[in-house]
Amino acid sequence: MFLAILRRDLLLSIRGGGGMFQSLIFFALAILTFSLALGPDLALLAKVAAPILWAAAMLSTLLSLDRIFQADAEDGSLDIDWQATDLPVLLVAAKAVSHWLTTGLPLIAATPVLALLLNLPAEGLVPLLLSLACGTPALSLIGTFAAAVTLPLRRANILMSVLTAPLFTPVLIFGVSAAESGGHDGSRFLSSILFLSAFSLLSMVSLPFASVWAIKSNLD
Amino acid sequence: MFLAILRRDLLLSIRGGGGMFQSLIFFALAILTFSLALGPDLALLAKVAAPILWAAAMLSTLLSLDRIFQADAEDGSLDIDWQATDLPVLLVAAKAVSHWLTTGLPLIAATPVLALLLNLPAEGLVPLLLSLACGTPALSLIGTFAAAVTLPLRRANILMSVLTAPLFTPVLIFGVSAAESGGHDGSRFLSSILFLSAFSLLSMVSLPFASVWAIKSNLD
Amino acid sequence: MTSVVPPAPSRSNSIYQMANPERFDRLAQGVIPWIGGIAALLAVTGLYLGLFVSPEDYQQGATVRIMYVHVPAAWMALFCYTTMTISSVAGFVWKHPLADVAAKVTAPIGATFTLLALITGSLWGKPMWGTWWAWDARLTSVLVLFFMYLGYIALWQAIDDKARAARLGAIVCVAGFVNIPIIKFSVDWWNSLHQPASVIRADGPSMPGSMLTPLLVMGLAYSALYVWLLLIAMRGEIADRRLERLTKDEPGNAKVSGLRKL
Amino acid sequence: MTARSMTPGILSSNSIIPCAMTVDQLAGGRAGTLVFAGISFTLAPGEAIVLRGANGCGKSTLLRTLAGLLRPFDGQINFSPQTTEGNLEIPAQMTVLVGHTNGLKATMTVRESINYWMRLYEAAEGADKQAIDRLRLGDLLSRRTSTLSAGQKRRLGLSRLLICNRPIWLMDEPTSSLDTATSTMVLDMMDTHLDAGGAIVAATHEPLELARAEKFVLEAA
Amino acid sequence: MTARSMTPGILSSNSIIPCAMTVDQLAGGRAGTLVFAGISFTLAPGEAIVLRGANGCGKSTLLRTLAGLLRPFDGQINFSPQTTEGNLEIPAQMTVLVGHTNGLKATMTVRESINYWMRLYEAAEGADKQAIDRLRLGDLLSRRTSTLSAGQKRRLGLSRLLICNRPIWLMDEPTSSLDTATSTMVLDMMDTHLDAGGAIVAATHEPLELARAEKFVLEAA
Ligand code: HEM
Ligand SMILES: Nc1ncnc2c1ncn2[C@@H]1O[C@H](COP(=O)(O)OP(=O)(O)OP(=O)(O)O)[C@@H](O)[C@H]1O
Ligand SMILES: Nc1ncnc2c1ncn2[C@@H]1O[C@H](COP(=O)(O)OP(=O)(O)OP(=O)(O)O)[C@@H](O)[C@H]1O
Ligand SMILES: [Mg+2]
Ligand SMILES: [Mg+2]
Repeated sequence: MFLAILRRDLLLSIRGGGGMFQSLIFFALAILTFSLALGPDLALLAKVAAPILWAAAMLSTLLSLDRIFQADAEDGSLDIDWQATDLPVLLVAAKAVSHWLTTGLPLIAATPVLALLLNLPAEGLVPLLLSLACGTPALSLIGTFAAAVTLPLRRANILMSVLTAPLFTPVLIFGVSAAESGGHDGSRFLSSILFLSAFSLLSMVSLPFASVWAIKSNLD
Repeated sequence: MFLAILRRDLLLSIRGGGGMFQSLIFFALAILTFSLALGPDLALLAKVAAPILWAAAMLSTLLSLDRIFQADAEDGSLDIDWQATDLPVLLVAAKAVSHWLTTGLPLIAATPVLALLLNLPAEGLVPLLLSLACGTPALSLIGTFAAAVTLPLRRANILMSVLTAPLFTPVLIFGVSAAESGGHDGSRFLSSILFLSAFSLLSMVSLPFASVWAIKSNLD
Repeated sequence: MTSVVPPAPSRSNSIYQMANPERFDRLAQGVIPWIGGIAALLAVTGLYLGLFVSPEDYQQGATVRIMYVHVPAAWMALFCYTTMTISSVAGFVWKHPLADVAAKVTAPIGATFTLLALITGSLWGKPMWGTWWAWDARLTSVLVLFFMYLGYIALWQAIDDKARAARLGAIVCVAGFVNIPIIKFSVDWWNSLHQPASVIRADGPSMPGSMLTPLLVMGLAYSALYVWLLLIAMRGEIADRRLERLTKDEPGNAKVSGLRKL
Repeated sequence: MTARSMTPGILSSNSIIPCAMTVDQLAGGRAGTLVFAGISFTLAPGEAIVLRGANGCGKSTLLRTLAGLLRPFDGQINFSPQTTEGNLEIPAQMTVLVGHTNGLKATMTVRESINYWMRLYEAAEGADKQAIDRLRLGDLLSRRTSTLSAGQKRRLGLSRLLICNRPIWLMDEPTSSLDTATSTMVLDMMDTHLDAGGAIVAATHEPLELARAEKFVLEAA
Repeated sequence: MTARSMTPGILSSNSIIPCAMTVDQLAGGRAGTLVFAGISFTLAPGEAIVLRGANGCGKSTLLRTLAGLLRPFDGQINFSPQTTEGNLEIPAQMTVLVGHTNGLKATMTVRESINYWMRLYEAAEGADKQAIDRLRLGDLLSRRTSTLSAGQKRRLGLSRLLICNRPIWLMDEPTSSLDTATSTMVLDMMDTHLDAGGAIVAATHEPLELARAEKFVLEAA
């Protein structure tokens, strides 16, 4: 069941300009646009590279949220999947995992290239990647929860964004802090990374159940 | 006909977390995220304020494109509207105008506040607003065209972005150039603004027809 | 128009209603080896002149030799897009199916040249400007050109109906053409890291002959290479469509309805 | 326009310009694949055609082609409107299609949808009232279309026919998901349209007792 | 699981666990508004109920409530599966609903949709082949679902019933937009399901000649 949904969602995400490329393209575009707008000042770029990458990652996650449940709710496949399983939390988990695999993971994979374009100092790359790896799972889980809550409001991105942004902010702040302190400030780096991991773990054990409950209240 | 479609689209855009708020929220969020990520360096912020505002405007336009035609195509109302009119170019024009009114205009309206947050120097505001006013119509028209071309590929944001971004780039480059040179470099400002206006005008007289033609090829 | 011509089995393959692709195919088959030979000959000459005969630059030293690969690649990047635009317009105005095919298969070739210009440019940029990449108008606009090629290719791939893909590709290509002058003149309009034109300019080239000659020879070599690849790719595309038509017309797939009164 | 607004209610929305449709050797299809060919018929004002045929035989494709929403591969569709003195402006579009989808916006109410069509088609005053009465939408006016039942959605979708004032109705499975009473009502509505000089092409799998209709089957030749 | 994969084709997808459904004083509705109340019935294996009623009377709402997709306002729905020795694991879900929408993904092909359902329901091997044969989807396997005609989509939507191996089928207007031949075929399919010990609740506006069905009208009391 879990695997079936995961597999289907992965298929859909690479099919016909599906979600995976969408997030990736948006991530790349956001970074290109900003660096194009900032112009050819290399020192400035190096300074803002890590924050820009984190901000872009967060924005592209935010934008991908309405494909978690909304499309399924509209075409009736959410009904089918919901009715097919005895353990709805598996359905939610599959959705969150597939969201991370099609959004978080590709972003992390694309980061080295984009970091190069942004002139990020070489020693900053590993901390950045680590911070993204620890932080993006939390983003996917929070996003899944927000999508579940806003289910009946079709394409209600406004509410979704307003709900998600406050929860995303701590991740962003600690993510940037970890990425920036990586090279030189060992203890700050460690504490930020620990916070990110704790936040992700906490989301993992609580939010799927909260999401199931939200969907249950929203079925119509 | 033109007015009927315009009015309906405006209604839809303010209804139930519709498109208007969506673009606006995204615009604000993008700017907040980036300034949050950049941290509390006011001088740096002031320097990147105009480019960031332009980049965010472009990104939020890019993201709003799939509501121009895709939703209409899916629920069958594009068929109705297309069949209702003898002059399809009016339909396309109504779509482009309503897109601008619900995306470009609110962004311009929100810019003064966000510019304040970004610590944009006061004398930079008017040039920035002028450059947005001259540039955003081109963005809406190009977007309408791209949406028309990718009509049969449901929610093909990837292709849409890839097709649009190159056409958006000149607007972004000249827009930032105008916004940045505004205070001090009169001739560069003037030439950039002229370019933006020319680009918008050119789009206005050519792209609606190109879009009609694209829709015609795409009807299915 | 109505009753004389039997209904076309499929518009997307209407290319076969004209005898002319077959003629093109035969013609191309004969010409391809010759063009390939010419391209190879020119390339060998150009590389020899460029790498061994021409002088080192007094500022740049031996790295200047990257020029003989970089500059013609950059020219071809622009030239291929222009060719695509012209073919698209031709396909649109004269409904000549070969023009659509030419536009379609030029895109990957042009994308490759663009990528080559980008890579050689960055390789050159590291010693010259101290960075692989900078967000400068010229470099960015070439990157954008690369994306335009990719977008065009993706459009063809995403749409199953060939006739429709040709129509949409054509209009996208023409709309994207505005970027070509921007790339060309980007060095003049913005203060760019990249140097301004020294060969193709209004008042004639401003480069010493010992460098200009190998550069021009390499330019010709690249052009011949393009024509060679183009002809091969066009033949391939035509063969593909023929194959597709054969499989589509298999008995059982051709269920065409008509009206019967009850 | 001015004349119209001065005499509200007199010019009902049924004052259509009768129009004949001649279809000659029409061929068409989807995504480059031929679906039907050699279709010829004439439809005079007051006449109706009922199309039948197996799933996937091309009924919807034919209707969309007649509506101008698909390019014909070959052949001709001609319209000959019968102008009388009073009707000088002839609209270019003579047909209206109600397809499988109803073309409703989920977040608009029934009232708003009807008002939108009134403006879209520049309909004569009173047409909305007539449509609402005829399709018994009165109780549903303030409901969002997303909260309607399947049959209620279809009823709203069909009400557009009465608003648009077009002589030729193209109907794709008009009675699908309608209850028996409403189906009868829709048949009545079609009869009234034929009486007023309109014409109809309808595709259906259901009995559809339209007395004056010629019946055709669309099938593989 | 292992036993199944060792005997492919022997355990056909029809080997359902028969299950009776008892509904007691059920009340339900939409968006907080009561739509139906006081519904009680028992449905034994091999039995069918056909629901009729005017548009908007609440047929779909009732079916969705029975399917567990809407919370009942009041009352009880109980399932009593009839376990035999061979069937020790009883799934918690006894019903499957085919609603107005078919639940298809536009960009997936017919084959991919069927494979997905096979995995989703952990169906016995061969169930896909049977579904494809029964609903004549063989020619359409490589087509994207967005390019199917209305009836073809419905056929694919109904094929899920044969894959999911659930004893109680809840069908909302199963034959809508199907041609006559396919409707008959679907009726056959329902008969087979009843013979195998399944049960059916179907809402419809069409005749639906199901011999063994009790017919109910849902109407305002
Ligand atoms: C990724 C980086 C680069 C890109 C995308 C790029 C792109 C281009 C393009 C598009 C042209 C053709 C211009 C025309 O036809 O007018 C060109 C020409 C040229 N480039 Fe680059 N370039 C890059 C890096 C460099 C570097 C580092 C150098 C050396 C300092 C260089 C030297 C030249 C020269 C000498 C020409 C010939 C100009 C002429 O005579 O027209 N380029 N380049
Ligand atoms: N968008 C599309 N792209 C490609 N092929 C399509 C598309 N829509 C329909 N088809 C195919 O064209 C043929 C005709 O379809 P059409 O929808 O006209 O059938 P129909 O007679 O209306 O069937 P139904 O009774 O099921 O509504 C079918 O084989 C169908 O699969
Ligand atoms: N999502 C919803 N929100 C609020 N009300 C709804 C919703 N869906 C349906 N309704 C209302 O609930 C009532 C019952 O609807 P339901 O869809 O069950 O009717 P039905 O019997 O299936 O009708 P039909 O024959 O038209 O399909 C109707 O009055 C309908 O307008
Ligand atoms: Mg149909
Ligand atoms: Mg219903």
